[in-house]
Amino acid sequence: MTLATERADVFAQCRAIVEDPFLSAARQWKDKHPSAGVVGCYPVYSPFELVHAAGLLPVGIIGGGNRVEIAHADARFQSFICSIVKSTLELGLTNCLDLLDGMLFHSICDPARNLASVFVRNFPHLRVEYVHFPQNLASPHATAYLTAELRRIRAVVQELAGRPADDAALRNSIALYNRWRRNVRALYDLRRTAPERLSAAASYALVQAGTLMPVEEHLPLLEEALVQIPARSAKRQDRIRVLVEGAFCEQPPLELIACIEEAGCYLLDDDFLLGWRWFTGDVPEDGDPVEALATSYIDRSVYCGTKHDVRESKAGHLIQRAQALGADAVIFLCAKFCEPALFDYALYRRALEEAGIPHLLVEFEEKMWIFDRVRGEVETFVESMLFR
Amino acid sequence: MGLVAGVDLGSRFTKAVLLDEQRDVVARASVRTRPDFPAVAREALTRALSAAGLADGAVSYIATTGFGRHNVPFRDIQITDITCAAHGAVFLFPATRFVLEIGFQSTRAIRVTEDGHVAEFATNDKCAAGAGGFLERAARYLEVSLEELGRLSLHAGAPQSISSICAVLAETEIINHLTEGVSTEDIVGGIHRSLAGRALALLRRVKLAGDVAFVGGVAVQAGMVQALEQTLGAGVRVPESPEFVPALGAALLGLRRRAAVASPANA
Amino acid sequence: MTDPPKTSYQGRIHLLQKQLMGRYFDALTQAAAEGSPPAAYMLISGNPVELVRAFGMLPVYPEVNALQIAVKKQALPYILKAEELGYSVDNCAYVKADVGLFFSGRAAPFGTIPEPSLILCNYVGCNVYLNWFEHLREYTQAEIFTLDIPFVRDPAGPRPEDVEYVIAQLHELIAVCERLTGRRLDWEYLRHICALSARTGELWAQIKHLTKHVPCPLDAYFDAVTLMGPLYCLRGTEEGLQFFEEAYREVQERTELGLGPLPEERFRFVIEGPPPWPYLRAFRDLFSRWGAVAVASTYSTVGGLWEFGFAHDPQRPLESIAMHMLFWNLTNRDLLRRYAQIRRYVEEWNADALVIHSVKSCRLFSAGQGDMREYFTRDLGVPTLLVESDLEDPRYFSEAQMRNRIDAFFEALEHRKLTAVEAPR
Amino acid sequence: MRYVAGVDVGSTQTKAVILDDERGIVGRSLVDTGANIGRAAERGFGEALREAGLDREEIVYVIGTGYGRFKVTFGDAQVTEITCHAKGAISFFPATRTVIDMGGQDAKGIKIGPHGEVADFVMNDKCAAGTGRFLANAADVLGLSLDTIGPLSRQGRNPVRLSTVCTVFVESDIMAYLAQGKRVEDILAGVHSAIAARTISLVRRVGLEQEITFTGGVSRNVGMVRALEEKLGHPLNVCAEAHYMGALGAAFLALERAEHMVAPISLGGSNGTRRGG
Repeated sequence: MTLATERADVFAQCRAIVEDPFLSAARQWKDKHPSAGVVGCYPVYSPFELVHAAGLLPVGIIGGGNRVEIAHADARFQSFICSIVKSTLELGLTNCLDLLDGMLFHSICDPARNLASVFVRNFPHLRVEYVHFPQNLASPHATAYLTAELRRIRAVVQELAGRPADDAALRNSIALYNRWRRNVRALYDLRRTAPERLSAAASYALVQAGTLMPVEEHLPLLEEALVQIPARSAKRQDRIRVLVEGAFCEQPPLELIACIEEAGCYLLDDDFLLGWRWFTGDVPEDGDPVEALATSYIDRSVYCGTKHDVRESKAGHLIQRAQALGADAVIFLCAKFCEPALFDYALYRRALEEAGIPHLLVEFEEKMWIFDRVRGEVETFVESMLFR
Repeated sequence: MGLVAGVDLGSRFTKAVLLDEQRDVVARASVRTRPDFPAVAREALTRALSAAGLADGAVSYIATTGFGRHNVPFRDIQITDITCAAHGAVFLFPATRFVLEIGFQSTRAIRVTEDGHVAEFATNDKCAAGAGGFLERAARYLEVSLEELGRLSLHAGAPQSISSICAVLAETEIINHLTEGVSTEDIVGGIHRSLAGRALALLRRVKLAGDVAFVGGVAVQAGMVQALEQTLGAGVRVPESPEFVPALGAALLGLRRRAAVASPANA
Repeated sequence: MTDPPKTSYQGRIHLLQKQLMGRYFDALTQAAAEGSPPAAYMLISGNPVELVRAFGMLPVYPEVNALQIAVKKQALPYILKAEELGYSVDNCAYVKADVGLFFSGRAAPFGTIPEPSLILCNYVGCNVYLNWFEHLREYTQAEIFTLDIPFVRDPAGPRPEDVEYVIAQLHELIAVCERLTGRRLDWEYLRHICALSARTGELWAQIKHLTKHVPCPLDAYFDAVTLMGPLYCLRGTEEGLQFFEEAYREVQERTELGLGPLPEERFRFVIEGPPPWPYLRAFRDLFSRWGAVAVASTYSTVGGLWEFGFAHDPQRPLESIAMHMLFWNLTNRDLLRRYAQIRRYVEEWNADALVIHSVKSCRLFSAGQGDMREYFTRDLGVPTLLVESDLEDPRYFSEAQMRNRIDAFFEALEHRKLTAVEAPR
Repeated sequence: MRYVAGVDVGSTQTKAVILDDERGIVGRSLVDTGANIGRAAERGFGEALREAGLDREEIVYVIGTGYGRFKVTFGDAQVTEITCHAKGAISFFPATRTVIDMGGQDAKGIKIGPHGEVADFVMNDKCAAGTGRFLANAADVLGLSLDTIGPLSRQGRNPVRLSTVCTVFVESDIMAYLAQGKRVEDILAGVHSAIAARTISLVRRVGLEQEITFTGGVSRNVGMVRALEEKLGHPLNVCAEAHYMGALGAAFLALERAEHMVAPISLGGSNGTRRGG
């Protein structure tokens, strides 16, 4: 599958990559680089710059979505555990992750951390690492701790790759991903200023493709899309302008995102695939690159439910974002059984009520095929605002 | 200007309501829903028209609602059933600000403005499912008709509370109450009380304050109305035929849309 | 099957525990009324209660308050109150009961919970802790201190940078407490408290080893929970130590007399997972009917793993407090360390089976218990039963289904015991 | 000649079976359990006695099983349906090593040990309760009778994807597919495929060692037999008496218990297997 980048339809190429649950883009890369390895990155944020610097391919693993039927994993995890944990294990148990040499997990919630242990026991050949990101960001010692932890991960990926990931290589990787993130931010600016020209579903496919293939190959596609989008002409419809929050780990199916848009919403901003757009600004490309990643994590990264930053009021942060966007409402798109997202909702709801910002909670599962109920609720919500 | 029709394609029954310009109900009809939605909608309409002794041409605007609303090509507009239930209820009870709709599939609490708009709504959680379907299956276990079920709990001595949050496990609980010889009245009393408890939780989520208009198919069950009155501690107003309220709401909104389309200036 | 044998523990420690915890909750109620001594909210899994006690602050455990409400069968109204505010049916019911209690004036049946002067979130394993205390901080606007305890990533134990990070945070915590209480830390008094904790922990460990005895003198789950209240709320106090001296004497006595909680001990099992507090008695009877007693439980080690050799060191108070949180507890270790711990219980405490009580609210325990069952039945051949309910929310306990599974399990175990009688284990 | 009985009080139906001491079925009955469980047990037992032309005293041992087993007050012992289904399965198919039992309430996987005992068992996850009910709800929503959906599902060409296993939500999913104009046969094929996948994943926990016997009321549904066989990749033992498996197992156990009580009587064949299915 050659990736033509001239006027070819960039979105169709990305959509094909995203809809294939067997990671064929990464498999092709591995065939071309037999000595190199592939490392799976489970949500939310993974230090994929370190993986890239060692010449390994970082790949975003977010389970099987609604393309994988679970026949083994639900014997290992209870019914009240979210779907992404089970479908990720299912991919492993049906050896669809055979291309992986390593897998990175970290503290989002207890099920995700326990999944790491189940991976260690069931896939002994796979190098599994659990990264403990600091949860006391107010402590001056957090930077020293996180720098040490990232050095540990660097040692692991060097061992896995059988080659060093020296500071020069790391600065190059940081520079590449800085550029990639700048482009993604530009994409989201277009979503905000001209939502009728770039649907959230198309934007999603574009970004996710970048997590499933080498960043060097995805950058030209992204940059081509940024040229094509403004040139599009489309009629702006009478829809409400919405901020979507709560889907930072288990991802909604593309069809569900499209369904919410068709129900009468422009999704100006969201937290889909948040871990791959974690830093709000460039990671410094000079000085000690590992420490640059650590300080960027602590001081220059997005606000997210799984990063407990008590220096800032959690709900206050959401209100500012919604007001800055000029959003008419906030839609909480939370995965069923997703503990951290549902906990956040309890706080956010209270603050949004005080700030008088309309909001709607919609629960989804990655394995959904039927969206009637969600569509009905979003339509009602839109009607309640348009015909006020 | 002809009549406006509101057609509610529910999961069990398809209801049609015909409204004239003075917003009076000219005729009503209810037909068992079948997978062929356009045909069912057409049948409900023709049956209502014939009940009023009118021909097809009498209807000039059709608004559909309910879960089959998208499947009726000859509609003018489709509106969600929550919005329709709200408008229908406020039309019948202008002073009421809270609407509780219990249909076959779901339970919904709606806070409305004085002109019937939806201010806020809450629907039952997937796991805490409990609505008409649950009552129908309970009736099957208890070997009583749905109509009888509606009245049985009126004579419940000590309603046997259903503790399980999950409707599937609640059914197992009903069967266990049977094995322990609990009377059918007390079991049904327990079921109505547990549904009322869930309704209260939803109504509180939309800041319940004042009377509640109770609509939807389950509102025909007297036992359910009584359980709600005891649980909510607030007035429960039930319209004469509650299962038609969403269709009525659709017709009312259809009337307003037809007027807007006819003279956009004073929409 | 006849009715379950009456199994009330005839010893004195249940009564002693009631009085002791009664005095503790009175102290909470008094602090709520008078606003002093300052209250520090904390969590159970491995915490710096020694440091809090050294500043004369009152330790308050939202987890203990939540489970006490559930034991008194009054949790549901508080849970519904929290759900009305926006908490989901899928959120941990401990948090919902505590938040519901907070918004109902903090008056619980056993006492009134004081407002916090300090919300001390010792993040040891459980991610819900972080959400819980973040929410309490938004509701009370009290000062919060998140004590971040890096998860154990290397089976050998915490890394030097992890220990350094925790000790650095303990020094920051001391500065916060000094500011809040207006008094300097008395290191001598802290060492004294650590000595009391060490002795208390040692007695608790010895009691744990006594349950290796046949018959088992004390149910290591249903009776052990009685000892856990004093172990957490009164560790580091004279009262707490005296209670454990009395408890050890009594269990030692029962061991020598060959007494156990059941008229006849027919099955010994290890149990994994928190108990269903609203149905503790009903759940216990489902096992007593089969003459089955719990000889070891993972739940009783959430607050610390004393029976495997941990003790506070009065000469190195901060280091030992740090190690208690970093390593010597159940929740900061990963799932495979828990498999190893359970395996050790099955072998050294001579158990016939493993019972997994899978609880919806607590996913730290429950996520992956299907894999645990696979490991014990398939790889080790240990008969394993998995049953589901919840630790706080009464709406998840379906007794008929639970009874059906427990009966079937022990029916098969009894059959296996009969056929294996010729080939002793 | 002495006789024993097994009475299986299920959630919806009660089955009773009377055996002679050569394991021959001399009387059986099937009654709706209905609202009064205790009466249903007595009625079922009474009808089986009438068919066998025996009176109560001639039955030396009675075992009650099923959800209502504690209401079989006239029985000598109660045994869970798991043990009974296992005993019933190996009595008909001695090479059974795994039993898949699908009743109205629960789905069960049972591993049979070397001596024919229950070595391990699993029951369905809370969310997937009531596989029998899942099918009954699906049939109800489609306005079909329960015994037609099996054959119909076999005519499905491309089964719909059903992500939910919750019996409550299968209804709304089926209606949504109807609204999308999907064929009833494809929807039913999807329903059967979803249950088969879910049940195999459950039974996998106790292993899927050959031979696998499929028991319980749902095993009479040919669509379910085929869906399971397709996913397993090999045939299942299905017994014509599958619906009575619980009661038969209880009766076989009663026979064993009766032997312990009285001097051993000479039995016909060692275990008088019967080629069923």
